[in-house]
Amino acid sequence: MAGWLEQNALLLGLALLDGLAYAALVFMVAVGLNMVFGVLRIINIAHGSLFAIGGYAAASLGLFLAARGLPDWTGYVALVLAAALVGGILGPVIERGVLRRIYGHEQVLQLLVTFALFMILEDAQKLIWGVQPVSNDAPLRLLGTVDVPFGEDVIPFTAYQLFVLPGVALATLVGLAWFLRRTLTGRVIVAVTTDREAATAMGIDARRVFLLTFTFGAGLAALGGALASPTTTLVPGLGAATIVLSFAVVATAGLGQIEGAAISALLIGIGRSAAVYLAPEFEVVVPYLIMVAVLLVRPQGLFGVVETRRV
Amino acid sequence: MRRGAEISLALLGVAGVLAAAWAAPWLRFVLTIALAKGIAVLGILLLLRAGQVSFGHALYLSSGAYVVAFLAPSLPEALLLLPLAALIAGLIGLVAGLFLARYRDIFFGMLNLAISMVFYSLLEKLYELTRGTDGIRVEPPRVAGLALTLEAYVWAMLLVALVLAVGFGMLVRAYLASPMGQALAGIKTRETRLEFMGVSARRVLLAAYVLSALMGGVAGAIVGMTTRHVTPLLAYWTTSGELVFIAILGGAGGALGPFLGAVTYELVRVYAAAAFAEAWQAILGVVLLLVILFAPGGLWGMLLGLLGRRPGRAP
Amino acid sequence: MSTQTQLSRRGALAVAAGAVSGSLLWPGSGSAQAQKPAELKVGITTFLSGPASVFGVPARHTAEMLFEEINRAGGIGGVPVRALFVDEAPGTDHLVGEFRRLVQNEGVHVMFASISSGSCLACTPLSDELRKTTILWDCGTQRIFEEGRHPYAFRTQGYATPEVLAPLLYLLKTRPDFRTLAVINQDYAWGRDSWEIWKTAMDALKPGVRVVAELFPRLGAPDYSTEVTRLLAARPDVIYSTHWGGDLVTLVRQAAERRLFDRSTFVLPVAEASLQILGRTMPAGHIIGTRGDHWNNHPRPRDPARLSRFVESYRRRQNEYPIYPCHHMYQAISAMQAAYEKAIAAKGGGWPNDQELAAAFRGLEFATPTSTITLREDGQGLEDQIVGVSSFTDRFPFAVPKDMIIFPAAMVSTPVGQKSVDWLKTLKPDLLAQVPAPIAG
Amino acid sequence: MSEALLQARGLHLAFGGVKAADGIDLDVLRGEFLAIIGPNGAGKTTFLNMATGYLRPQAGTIAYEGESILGLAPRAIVRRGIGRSFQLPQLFTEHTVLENVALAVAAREGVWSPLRPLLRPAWREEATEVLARFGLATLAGARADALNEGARKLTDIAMAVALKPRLLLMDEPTSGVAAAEKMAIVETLARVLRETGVTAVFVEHDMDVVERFADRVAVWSQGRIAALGPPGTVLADPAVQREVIGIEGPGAAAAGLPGGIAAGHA
Repeated sequence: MAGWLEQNALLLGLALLDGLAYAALVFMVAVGLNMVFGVLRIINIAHGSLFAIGGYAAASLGLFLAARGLPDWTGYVALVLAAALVGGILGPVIERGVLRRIYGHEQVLQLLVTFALFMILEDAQKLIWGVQPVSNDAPLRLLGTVDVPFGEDVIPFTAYQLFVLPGVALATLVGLAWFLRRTLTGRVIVAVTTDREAATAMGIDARRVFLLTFTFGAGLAALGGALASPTTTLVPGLGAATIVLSFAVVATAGLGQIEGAAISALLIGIGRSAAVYLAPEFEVVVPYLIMVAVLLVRPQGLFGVVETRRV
Repeated sequence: MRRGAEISLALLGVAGVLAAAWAAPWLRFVLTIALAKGIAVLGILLLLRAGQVSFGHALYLSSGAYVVAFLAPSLPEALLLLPLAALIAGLIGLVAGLFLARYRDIFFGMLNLAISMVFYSLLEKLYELTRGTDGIRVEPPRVAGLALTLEAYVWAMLLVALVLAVGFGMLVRAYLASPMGQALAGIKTRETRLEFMGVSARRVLLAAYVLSALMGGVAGAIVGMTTRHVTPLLAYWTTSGELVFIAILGGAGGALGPFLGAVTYELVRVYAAAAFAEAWQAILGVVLLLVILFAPGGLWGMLLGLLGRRPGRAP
Repeated sequence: MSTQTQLSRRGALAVAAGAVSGSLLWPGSGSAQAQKPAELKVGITTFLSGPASVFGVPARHTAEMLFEEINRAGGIGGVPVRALFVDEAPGTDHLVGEFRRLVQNEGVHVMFASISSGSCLACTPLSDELRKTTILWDCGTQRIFEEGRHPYAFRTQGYATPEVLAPLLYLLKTRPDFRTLAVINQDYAWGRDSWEIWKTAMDALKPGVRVVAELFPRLGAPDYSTEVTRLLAARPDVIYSTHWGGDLVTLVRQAAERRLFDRSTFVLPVAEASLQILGRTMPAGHIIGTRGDHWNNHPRPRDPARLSRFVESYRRRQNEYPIYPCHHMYQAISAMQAAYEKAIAAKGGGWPNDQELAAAFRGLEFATPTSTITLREDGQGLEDQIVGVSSFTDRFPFAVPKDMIIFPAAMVSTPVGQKSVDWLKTLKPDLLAQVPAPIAG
Repeated sequence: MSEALLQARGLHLAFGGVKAADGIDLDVLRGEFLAIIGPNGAGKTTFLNMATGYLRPQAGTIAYEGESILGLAPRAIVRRGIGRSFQLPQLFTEHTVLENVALAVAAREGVWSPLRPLLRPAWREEATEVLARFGLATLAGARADALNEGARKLTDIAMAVALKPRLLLMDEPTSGVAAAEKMAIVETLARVLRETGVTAVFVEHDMDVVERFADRVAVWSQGRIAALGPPGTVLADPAVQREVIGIEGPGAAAAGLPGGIAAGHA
């Protein structure tokens, strides 16, 4: 065992680095989903489509700017701008146009409405961007690689994945925590998350909070997609694959919990990377196994609060 | 809805299916698949009655289909494969249900999803066993000992599906009206009261869950024997979504809803795919959206509305 | 509010109109086809959604373009051609239902089945049952004709075994010194099968190669960082990958950025379809294939004018170069044309029924822009394979092969009646002596 | 009559810093009607919750028929014969009143029958009978979520009664019931319970009801029993009057609540 560990410690160190970058992306998608659920009590199946559309928009905008001969660094501006545009447009359109009509309906209807949106957005995305893979790796190339020592060898990692992704995720986490705890709007959101009835009874305009949160959540999904676009390739079906993973993260985290989303994204990200080295056969099921294991011990998720009923 | 009216509607449906199948050969296949999915959706309906949404019933559909795929070579008899698929899917449902019945709402939905996705991954991973995405071909088994011509086999599968659809429809109808079914509805509104009446809500849900898994298995077996080729896509989460879609489209009111929904779903998909091959998914999405926003009672509710009745609760 | 009611009413109307008109429901044309039909209907199953639509949609565009050309030239045997498309993505139950609808209700004369091997395996029994000539126009699984006889099914291009064996022979011929190898394939049937074929053949032709990593990430994985890291650390001489589509683009970009291409030689048998998108990101000097011989820079096409006419008209319409599924579609359509001509001639000008059409396909020889393909007695087409090394020229803004070797189809295909894996085990290293020399430039 | 049916000894339970039960010793005697009074937050409901297994005391024991029921789930305790009604009615809101009660009958008779209907003749009859006793017959077909507070309360109790418990714990059975109807209903309830020999514990704010129906009264104060004895003695105690009755005068709780069961009795 000790010998094995010695032999593989270096490799596991590498897995940790990869896991971190992956976890950062997973976190970005899941945290938006989790916030939306916390406030609206709706699991948004179309969240993965927003991720994909954010990615497509970022890649297109980046390529567009590059074609205009703008400097390379504008590629990063494109990432954020595209996310803001997607969130700012689709968020309110979906919330006002569709979701608002079904608040208070049965849970299954709310879930299915977002399933319908998912189906529509998947095809809409295909109509806009076609089916050929779309990618723009300028933001990835610009920062180059960093050589990480590995025994006598070195392993090049991209600076983007090593620093930018975890950095942005961390900044998002800290920023969100600050926003939710220190700003008035944030505290209103928290109040609605913890006790909607009490919050509305206190005169909080829930509709405004819902709109704000959904738009913000959509923006985070789009930002996740935008941040993924330099490393991944955008193809039809990306949204469907993304959303199931986010579900696992959110259920593991405990609903409405942002710190929980961070921890479970880390667990799942690193677990997956480690699996690639240790048990590649299990790589795909790692997120689900982690989720089932966590929920067996803590049925309300890592950070979820048990709701007690008064009788 | 009066019992008599419902029976006449069911008979009308059976006659309609047979007439359509007689007139248009390709519909035999599509209707068989629709009836099979309707049977699976009956299971979704049971769980919906408890206020629980399973986003993972593709697990049972696909396990039924794979039971057929694995056993058909050594046991080529449809009438044996069907109960075996039911049994095995029911057993999987029992094991999963013992764990899942502890959870409610979104956790219930997501855990179902997780378990079905693990199963889906296994179907793809265990390539030696399942041939991965290539899937397993199913030779047409005998039906009641008879080796049928392919034409007769297609008819036989339709009739088997029809008989099972009617049978399970009646079973679910009785179940929903029974104390177990009514207690199921109690889980949705006041689970704690059930406990304070000495009834284990978990067991009430578990029983319904196992029944839903069993029906999923039967449906999968029919799908497997009808398509005669089984692939892991049947276990993907979008298939589960499709089942819930059909449940809502049909309307969660009565046992006829799932079949109404399934037939409509398959036909809309065919028409949409024929008219806009690249955007059938969006069209289905729009249909779903319209149903939810403007006819939340589903087709069944619309039908009752036409007949001048309010979409009622349990039949 | 009023717009919503309007919308729902309009939706309801559309559904009602569809149901009433019922053009889809009731058979339009009978199944007896002895007379010349008003139009020749071709049912085409292809991916129109999901990740594999990167292949399916260009193929659809090709079919539409070529059908227009055929109809402008007077159709096939004087009959205009019409295509009916079906999406493979929703799953086997939908596909099989649509296959039946097209045959039994639309009365299509020929079916073109499927990109996915699973779909092909599901559709071929239907061709038997419905006695409908079915061209397997793109799928590659060796199982179709090795595990059963299908009198109405024909594959108008190569398949997995030659498509994997040719790149292996190329590697062995041009860089015989490698000692270690890693594989990274998509985790599904093609990824697994193409590894089994490669491994079996490699063990027969060059025993003792050490496999240092076997990675099977899931289909559609968005990120290969961990896999790339592992491959960087393992430093294999050769990395073999049959990735395709968006997955291949992601893999190549992530590997290129982290200089994995500097450490190992890549063998990418399905690279061609992704090279346009990769552009200059695809490093030079690695082995690339195209599932056939239809490179845009084919060194000596049989009919250069026809090839460039096809490439140029496709480019005009789609603003991109055709990729291999476009060529496969072209081959399938060429085969159909040739078979109809043959059948009509055999019948002295009469229109063939299903049996006569199928009979015409057996042993059919038809011309493609690049070469000639023969359909063997089991229905499998014999298509040459061209493998080369990625390089850049002034002509194309993306990588194309150089030092190409043309592998004659018969050399790399499993003989009729044998199973690929069994046959591959019998290969001897002296097979390499028969491999033609690379065509310089 | 003097044997204890339910025996609580040294029950302790604190929520954070609040002591809801701070050493409760109480015997509920076979066949008696025991009223629990006391100010809000004194721990009255907490006692019922502990006795029915919904909450677990941090210390102490509870025995029923001489056997400990500590740690049993509510379900198991109900099956031993302890029924319960609730301050906030716990109804199946999407069922009719008749179905609610029939479900209780089914729970008692055996719920595990998947094929025969809930409203089979025997159970329908029994449920109808129970409803009639509570004056709810005309509401049998109404959905539970359409009822007013008083009717919901009665349905809730009817469900508990339909379980045929030997010990019935009722949490403020008359709150929300219109003052005019109250006595008649309690009268009926008491008669039903006496006839069937059910022992009853009820948390009550209406001192008229307590005085008229309770055999004994326990006064709760800050998680302790401040006084215990016959109503005449206990309610006359000046300390009790100051602590309990002074703050919540007779009928105050009920009078403050809207509505009644008018719909069923008009």
